[in-house]
Amino acid sequence: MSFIAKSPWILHYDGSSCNGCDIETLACLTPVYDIERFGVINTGNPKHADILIVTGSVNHQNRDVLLNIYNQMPDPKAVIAVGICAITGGIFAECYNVLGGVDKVLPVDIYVPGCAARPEAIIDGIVKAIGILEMKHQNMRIKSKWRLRWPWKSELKFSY
Amino acid sequence: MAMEKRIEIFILTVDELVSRTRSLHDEGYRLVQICCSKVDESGKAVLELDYTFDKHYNLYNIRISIEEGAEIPSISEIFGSAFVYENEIHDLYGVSIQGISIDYRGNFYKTAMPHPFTQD
Amino acid sequence: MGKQTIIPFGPQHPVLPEPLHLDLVLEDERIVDAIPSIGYVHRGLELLVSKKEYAEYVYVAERICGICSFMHGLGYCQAVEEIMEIQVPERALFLRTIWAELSRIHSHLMWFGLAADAFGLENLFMLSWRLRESVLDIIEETSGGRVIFGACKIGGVRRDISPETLRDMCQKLEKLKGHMDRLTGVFLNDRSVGYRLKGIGVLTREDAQRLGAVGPLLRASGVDMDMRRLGYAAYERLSFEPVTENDGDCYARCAVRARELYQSIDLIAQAVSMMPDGEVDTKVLGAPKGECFMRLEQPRGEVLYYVRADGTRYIERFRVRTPTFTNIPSMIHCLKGCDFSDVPNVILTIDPCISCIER
Amino acid sequence: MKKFAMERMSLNNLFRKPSTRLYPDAPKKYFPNTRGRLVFNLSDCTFCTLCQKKCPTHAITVRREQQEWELERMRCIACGNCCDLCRKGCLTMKNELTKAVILPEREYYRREKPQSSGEDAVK
Repeated sequence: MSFIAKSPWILHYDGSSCNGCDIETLACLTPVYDIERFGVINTGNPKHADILIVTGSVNHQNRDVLLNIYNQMPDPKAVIAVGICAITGGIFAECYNVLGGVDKVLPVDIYVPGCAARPEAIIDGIVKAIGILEMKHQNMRIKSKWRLRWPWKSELKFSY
Repeated sequence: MAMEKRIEIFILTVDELVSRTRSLHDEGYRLVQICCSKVDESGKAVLELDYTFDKHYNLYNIRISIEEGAEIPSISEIFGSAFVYENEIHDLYGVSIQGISIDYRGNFYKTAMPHPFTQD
Repeated sequence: MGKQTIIPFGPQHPVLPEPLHLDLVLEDERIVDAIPSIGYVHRGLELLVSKKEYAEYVYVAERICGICSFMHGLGYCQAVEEIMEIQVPERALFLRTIWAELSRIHSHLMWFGLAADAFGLENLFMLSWRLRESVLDIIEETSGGRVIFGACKIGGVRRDISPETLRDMCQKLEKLKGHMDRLTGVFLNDRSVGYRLKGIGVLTREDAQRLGAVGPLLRASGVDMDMRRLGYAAYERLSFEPVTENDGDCYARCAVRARELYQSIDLIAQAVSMMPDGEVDTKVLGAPKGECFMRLEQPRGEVLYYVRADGTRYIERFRVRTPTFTNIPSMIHCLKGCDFSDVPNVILTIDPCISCIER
Repeated sequence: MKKFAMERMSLNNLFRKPSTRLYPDAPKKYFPNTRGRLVFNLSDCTFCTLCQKKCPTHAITVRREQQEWELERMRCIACGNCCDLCRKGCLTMKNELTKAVILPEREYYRREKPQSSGEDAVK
């Protein structure tokens, strides 16, 4: 992570969580943890967001909402699964209406464990996501350069 | 310890439900909740509906038992707040309730399977 | 009279951190009807009782909702103890009372922040959440978790609080009172807050009783009803009067919650001064058999638990009727006749907790 | 009625020191009671499988024949139920943070090589 990194904006979507990780994510934005130090602002609009924070597991009802939000976000984007429910379904994994973790629907970049995830862990996750965003951004730049020079090689994969 | 040591439940038939509810409403009772549960009675699945009322911190319970898929009358004309419970019971248990004041017709809860609480 | 439009509100909305969907029927800018649809958070927790043993289900019950987590654990434990006729040690009852009141303070401070955010004063949002952090520190120090307490178990509590910590806690809460004076002073006296709250979303006393409202929503309409009067845990030995206001508008609900903050601190001080010595848990043997209803007063109002057990290690039926669920009819009633720009305000003053509603 | 409540409060905040905890630079001190991270001590374990049975999320797997104890960290909700129940005291709740990860890993302990017990296997 460099000092001239862009300020990533986050979008928070609450899956079927118990509100625990939810209010901890909000607590990150308040003076005591103050994630705006890293240039992070909570936004309500998916088109403005770089990082999607999902708390809680995915169920049949909100799967489409989640996909909808994710597809609206511009590239490069990162997804953070906050809390045990968002990672594996946790204590609700056996419920009939729960599909499981977020990674069943979206490609998750960072897993933040904890029940409820502590704000320090969430800050850790967001800082890591900023690094990943930067790498994805560089990949995109290299890709577009290659595409100009060797259009037939445009499907070359760059992994981070 | 709390007051509600042993619970008293008055078992009624479906026909008596509306008249008893009306008399409770006139006495100044408040509807606390409607709860449905599925029990096995000698090998046959029966749905038990518990109507809980409260007056001066004392609970008054009514229980009716019905078979799966039976029809019962709504009490949302008497207690305006009953419609949320009745819609919930309709969606989760598949009980058809006649004459709910705000009827969602099965769109209140959206679940993966219809009537999940009746499945084993 | 303009033509009617339907505006969808949610599930992902900047004001609501939780997914609630409302179809608002508007005539020009005035709301004529609101149709809520829920199910975004529905997990089917009540069916989990058949998969977890009754002693382990406490951890599930605590996760019905992260904000009132201790209360849900407490209610479930009390219901099972009632069926099994377990005598909980005195000290455990007082500790439960202290944790219950701490969670009320943290929930109300959180509500103040969210409400301030809804009517556009982000400054106040930040300030109330800063105060809330100091309460969360007390909670973490005593119970071990920040929002999920994990302190309650069947037969007592899982950990004791040492006398020094209790004394410390009282001093910290006394200090917090000074900060809260300033915060609630802004909410109750500031002109711009008053413009957003006074006379908005009025719920009269009759309507509140007819629609089955509970908690601060009901008490703001002048009805004196508080389930703590039932005397569960140690409440029968503490003296308190339910807070009531008469106007029934958003401002009255705000005032009720502001005064309940002080009441909770007072109750904690009383409980600490009367705290007996002794054990904090009893051994639980066997399995529950029977059924019972248990009612508690959550930060959001009356909650009812129904437990039916058949003598095995798995409970047959567990039902929880949460306060927000029974406040939905009142919320719809309040929304009718409001301006569209007041919608977030009115929704937040009932203090909705969506994961409580849908379980 | 108090006048200028908001203005007075804003001025107060202008002159008080910030309440921000500079987290990554200044690590947070946790309370001794804090339930943070489940720690397993292999040396006393008898592989009685009690922790596996009583775990509400089925995060622990014990194989007595192979003398293996496995924790799926991404399922553990840090409730501390296993710590209360363990008769040998092998399970403790440490007051430290569970860090965010990019790849979820299983933690895997085996009796044969006690000196390098923390051998991790990527799921």
